[in-house]
Amino acid sequence: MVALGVLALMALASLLAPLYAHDVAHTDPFASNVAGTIMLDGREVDIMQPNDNPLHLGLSPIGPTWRAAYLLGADSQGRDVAARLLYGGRNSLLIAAGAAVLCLLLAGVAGIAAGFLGGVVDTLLSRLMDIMWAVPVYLFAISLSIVMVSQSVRLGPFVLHADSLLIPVFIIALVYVPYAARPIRGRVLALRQAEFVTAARGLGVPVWRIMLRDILPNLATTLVMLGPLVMALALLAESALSFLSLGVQAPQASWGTIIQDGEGLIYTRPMVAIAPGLAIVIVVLALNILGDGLRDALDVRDSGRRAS
Amino acid sequence: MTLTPLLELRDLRKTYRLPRGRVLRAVDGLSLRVLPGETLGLVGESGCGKSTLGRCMLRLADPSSGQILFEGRDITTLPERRLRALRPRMQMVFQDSSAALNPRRRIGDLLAEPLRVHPAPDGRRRPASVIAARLSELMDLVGLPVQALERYPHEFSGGQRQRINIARALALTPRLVVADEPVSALDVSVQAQIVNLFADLRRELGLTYVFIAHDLAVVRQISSRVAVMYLGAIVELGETDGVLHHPAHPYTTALTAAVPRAVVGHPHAPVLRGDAPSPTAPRTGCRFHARCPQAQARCAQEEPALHTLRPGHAVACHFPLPPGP
Amino acid sequence: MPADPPLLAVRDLCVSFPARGRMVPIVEHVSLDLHAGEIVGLVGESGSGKSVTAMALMGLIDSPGVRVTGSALFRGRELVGMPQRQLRRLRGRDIAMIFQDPMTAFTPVYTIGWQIDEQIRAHEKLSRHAARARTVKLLADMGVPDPAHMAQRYPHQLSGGLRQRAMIAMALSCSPALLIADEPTTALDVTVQAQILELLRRLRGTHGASILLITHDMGVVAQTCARTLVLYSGRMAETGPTEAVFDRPGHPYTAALLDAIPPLYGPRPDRLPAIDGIPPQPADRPAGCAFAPRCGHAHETCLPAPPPPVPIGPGQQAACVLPAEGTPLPPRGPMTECTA
Amino acid sequence: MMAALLRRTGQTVLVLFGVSVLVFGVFFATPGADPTARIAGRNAAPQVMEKVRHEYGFDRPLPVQYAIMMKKLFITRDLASYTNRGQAVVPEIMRAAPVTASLVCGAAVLWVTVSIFMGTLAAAMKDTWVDRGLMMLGLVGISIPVFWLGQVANLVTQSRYHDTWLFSWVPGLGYVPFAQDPLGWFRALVIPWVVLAVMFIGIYSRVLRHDLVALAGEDFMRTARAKGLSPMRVLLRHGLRTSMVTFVSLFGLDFAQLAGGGALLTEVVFGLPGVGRLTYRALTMLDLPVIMATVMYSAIFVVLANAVVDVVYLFLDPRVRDAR
Repeated sequence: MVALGVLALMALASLLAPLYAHDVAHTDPFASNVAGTIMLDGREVDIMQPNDNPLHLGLSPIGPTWRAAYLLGADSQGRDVAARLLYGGRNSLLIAAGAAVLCLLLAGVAGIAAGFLGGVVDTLLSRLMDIMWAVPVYLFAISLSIVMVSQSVRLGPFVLHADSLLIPVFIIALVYVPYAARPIRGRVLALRQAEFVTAARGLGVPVWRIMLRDILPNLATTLVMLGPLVMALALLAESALSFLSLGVQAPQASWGTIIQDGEGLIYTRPMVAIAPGLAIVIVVLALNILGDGLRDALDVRDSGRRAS
Repeated sequence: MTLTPLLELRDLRKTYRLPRGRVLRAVDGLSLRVLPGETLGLVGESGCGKSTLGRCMLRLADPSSGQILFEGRDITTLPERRLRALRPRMQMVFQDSSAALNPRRRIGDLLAEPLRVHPAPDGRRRPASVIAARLSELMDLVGLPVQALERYPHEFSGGQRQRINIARALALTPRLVVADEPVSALDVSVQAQIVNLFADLRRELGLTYVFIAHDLAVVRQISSRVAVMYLGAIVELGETDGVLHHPAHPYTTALTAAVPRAVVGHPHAPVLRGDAPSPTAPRTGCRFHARCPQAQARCAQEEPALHTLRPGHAVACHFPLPPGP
Repeated sequence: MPADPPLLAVRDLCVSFPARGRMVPIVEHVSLDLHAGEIVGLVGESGSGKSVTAMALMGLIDSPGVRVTGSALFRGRELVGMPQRQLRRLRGRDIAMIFQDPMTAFTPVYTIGWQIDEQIRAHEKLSRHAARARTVKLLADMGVPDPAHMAQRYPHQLSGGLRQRAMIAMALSCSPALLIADEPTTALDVTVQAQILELLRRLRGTHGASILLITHDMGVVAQTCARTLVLYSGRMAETGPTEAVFDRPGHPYTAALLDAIPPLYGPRPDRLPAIDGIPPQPADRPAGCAFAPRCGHAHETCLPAPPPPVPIGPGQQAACVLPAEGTPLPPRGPMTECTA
Repeated sequence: MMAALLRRTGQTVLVLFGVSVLVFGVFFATPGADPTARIAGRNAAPQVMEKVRHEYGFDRPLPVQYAIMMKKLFITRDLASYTNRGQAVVPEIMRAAPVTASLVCGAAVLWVTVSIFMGTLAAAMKDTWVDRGLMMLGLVGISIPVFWLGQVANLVTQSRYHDTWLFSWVPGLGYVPFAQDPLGWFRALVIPWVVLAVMFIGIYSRVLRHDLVALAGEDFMRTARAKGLSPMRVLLRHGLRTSMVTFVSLFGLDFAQLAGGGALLTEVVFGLPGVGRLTYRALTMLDLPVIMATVMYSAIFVVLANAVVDVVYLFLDPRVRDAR
């Protein structure tokens, strides 16, 4: 329950990103602001400040101000980290959720086809999953990304531009298909053998109706359970890809890209990298707790039957 | 008097391919006729293939070879779509009353399903009012309150769930009902209720049963004829008390002797040693010879066919036992 | 009837589990005596609390919040409330247990022999070699063919009958005084069940073990047990010498249960005398006799409180108001048999 | 047994073939993109483009291109990087492999021991605060992005608290070969090991605890208790040993994925010149031959590891031995 609340809060905060940027902080999170200044305690302060090494060589962005503007400080281009965090959260959450939905959709189709049709279809799909599974998830995602990010991809009438947010959604969904398809297939297989399905066949119920009325409702729990877990994985994958500059492309931001921005500042202005990281941890943790809770809640009926 | 059998099996086989090239012969060349109005009891120990046979009878499992004739018509290779038109006349009741009911659907929904998917005898879809009336009729038939229609399967006890399963099987007024161990998961006091229900329904609706069970006493209570199965084939077949009280096959003898009866006195010494061999093991000769106390040299080489011993009593044994006094 | 104190004397054993904020009694006031060399049957339908009784005696119930009261004296030592450490020394050495499904009752990843050795070595200082020698001997005693080889096999490689023999061998490996057999033949085929029951009957002579046999099958009781205790919905319905219980049942439940079994011989009744309704759930047991709602003899004296067990014959007791009210059930008499 | 082994080998070969086709397809047969430009690198001269096109057979049908690529990878092993002035790729991977192996093996030892301890302890103390605390800790571990954790670890050990007694022993980022200085090797890797292991400790301890708790309801666990064994022995010898079957299969897959380059992020953050960082460097330069080679390499590793897991399975679970 708490997990759900945290998620809702994070999503809401991200949705309100423009509001914060324009009306509260009055900063533009996408424009470089190296020469800018802000008012702090009535004094005008440079956003890029000389380093505090003895020779005052080089410049560092200001750290957290704990005020509306530059709450979490600025990044190396003088942009407001807090505002970027919210905008980045939008992308991160959107990509993760989109990828999770797409992944479950693909995995659902593959799992149901393999489990219900069986035979050659099952063998083919299962082998394909084995093959996809053989490439480490992140490497697979990287390979796909590098191909798609370096050039626009044309798929029939559709053109995916290299900076489209759909690319990470598509890639992440694809690489986690085997992860989700396996349990779905197992469940379908078990359901197909279930006596109530045999009973329905014995009653002369058409296959499509069995599918719709007997298999899908029982499969729903599996899908619901997988949802948050896949989204958690997707969020982690998105941040990793973006960290490697293969996910969300500039000028768009995501939590992963902000961590990457913060990499160079990690010893001087750690907040730039720590804040988005913490955001990821909180959301993923909430998703995992949610997934766990769902599993426990949906398992109750099964465990209750064991009493003898 | 020759009646057209309601169901006839001719040399039916069902084999499963297992890894490592092993073959499981669940049903191994079995022929059988079920006459209209009779109750045929099918007994045997676990793994003898009686459940597989029951599913093959209704084409819920596809036989590997042989023929299935329902009402004189070959349905062995009938496509599922055409088979659906026959389903209303042949139904099954399963052993596990909870597994046979979709846990996510209400009883009313489950019972209405066959009425919804099959058209009424006049070829039209049944209106909701007709279905509702039929549902309360069915509940009455199996002795459950109409309010139960609103509830989910897990809210009922095993015996009640089995009544629901029976009601669903009867929704379309079938001629043949194959009941696969319908009472073996139930306690004695509830088991008796369900056995009685089966008997009452047969009388009221003129049903034909194939009653599969491992409990000889239950089978005797309900059946007019009994078939004893061992390793995928019938070893003895005949009128119930004839087979159970004057068995001709050594296996039937051993089976009846092994039943622990609720009578205090001299416990019987077990007749058979060891367990039944695996149905995947290759075999020659009589399928029972390895455990048979009366086995002779011929039994190891030559497989005995099911032959008529006396009217209404057939046995698959080279050296059938003489009938009792 | 042996005069010396019983091997196991259970008095007023109650087991309750917490559910939805209150304690639900699963087993209520069960008492039984088991003498050395005796086989006593504990019968009841599923949910009657027979397995819970056995588990409570072994101290094997570890669900949180469970409450066990009453007394169970084993060789004069109180089992109820005994610290786990002492119970552990008793388990397997003095009281052993065998279970319903021999398939799942063995750990799948060890050989049968390893598992029997383990029990021996848990209780006695014995070399690996000596333990295995005893294991092989025990397996041979239980009628396992080629025991030395069988000891090296894994549970799934054995047939159901052999597994149950191995299970019994394991239970007997430290020569326990008491063997609790929880539905030992339910998962087996009848022909194999007959072999295992024969084996259990023989154990008294060969290994001197007393057996508490838990089953739902009246037939198994009739063939194996000298005395019987019938449980209904967690309470004792009737207890006594098996023959007396079967021939002159004092409790309507016992009588109805026996009548409900379809006969294999003799005339075939048109309809079976079934018991209407189902046993009550432990949480909503009636205040009075638990069987009253299904009983043909129920009247107002049955309703206020559960009737206490009253003696109705030598060693026989029934928890029913009928005998005290002077209207005992008529005897069923020895069943008429039509012999084959 | 022999037939089963042969079938398994056949399957492995088939999957390997499939993987190579998949990887080839991703890199060189994606619709709407010219593979020549990808290999030659950004802004390559027209002569270079022409040379590449000829060398890789991009003017010939796809199956030929595939055959050429495989030959370059496995037979002649002369696949070369164009962006990096003709550096041969395969030997480079071979040089990087020991670094990755050091990192992954150490982390594996750590995560296996810690997660077995945590999982067993939590299962033994089921439903207590210890259990809940450990499992929540595990969940947190699963939820932390490894590269971020690495950065934070660097921040703490390299900068903020480097001068305190606690972390003064931590060397600067980088790798020290074991043969050169075992102690230095150890010191350089300790922090990466921990960082890499955190997520797996979370996963494995939770899986193990879940398995053990589920097993506690099994009949054979009850038998073991009825035999008079101590709770410790029941949990370890009967419960844990049976759980190991799932544990090992999980471990095989994860270990293979990491050793095959899945530890890329950790290597990047800690500046360890392993296979993963090789990939990363290639990635920043869009050096496709290197990336493809590393992906192939890792896939082979995973497939072979899967085969090994299957064999180990045979030893762990006698039921599997007979079922095939």
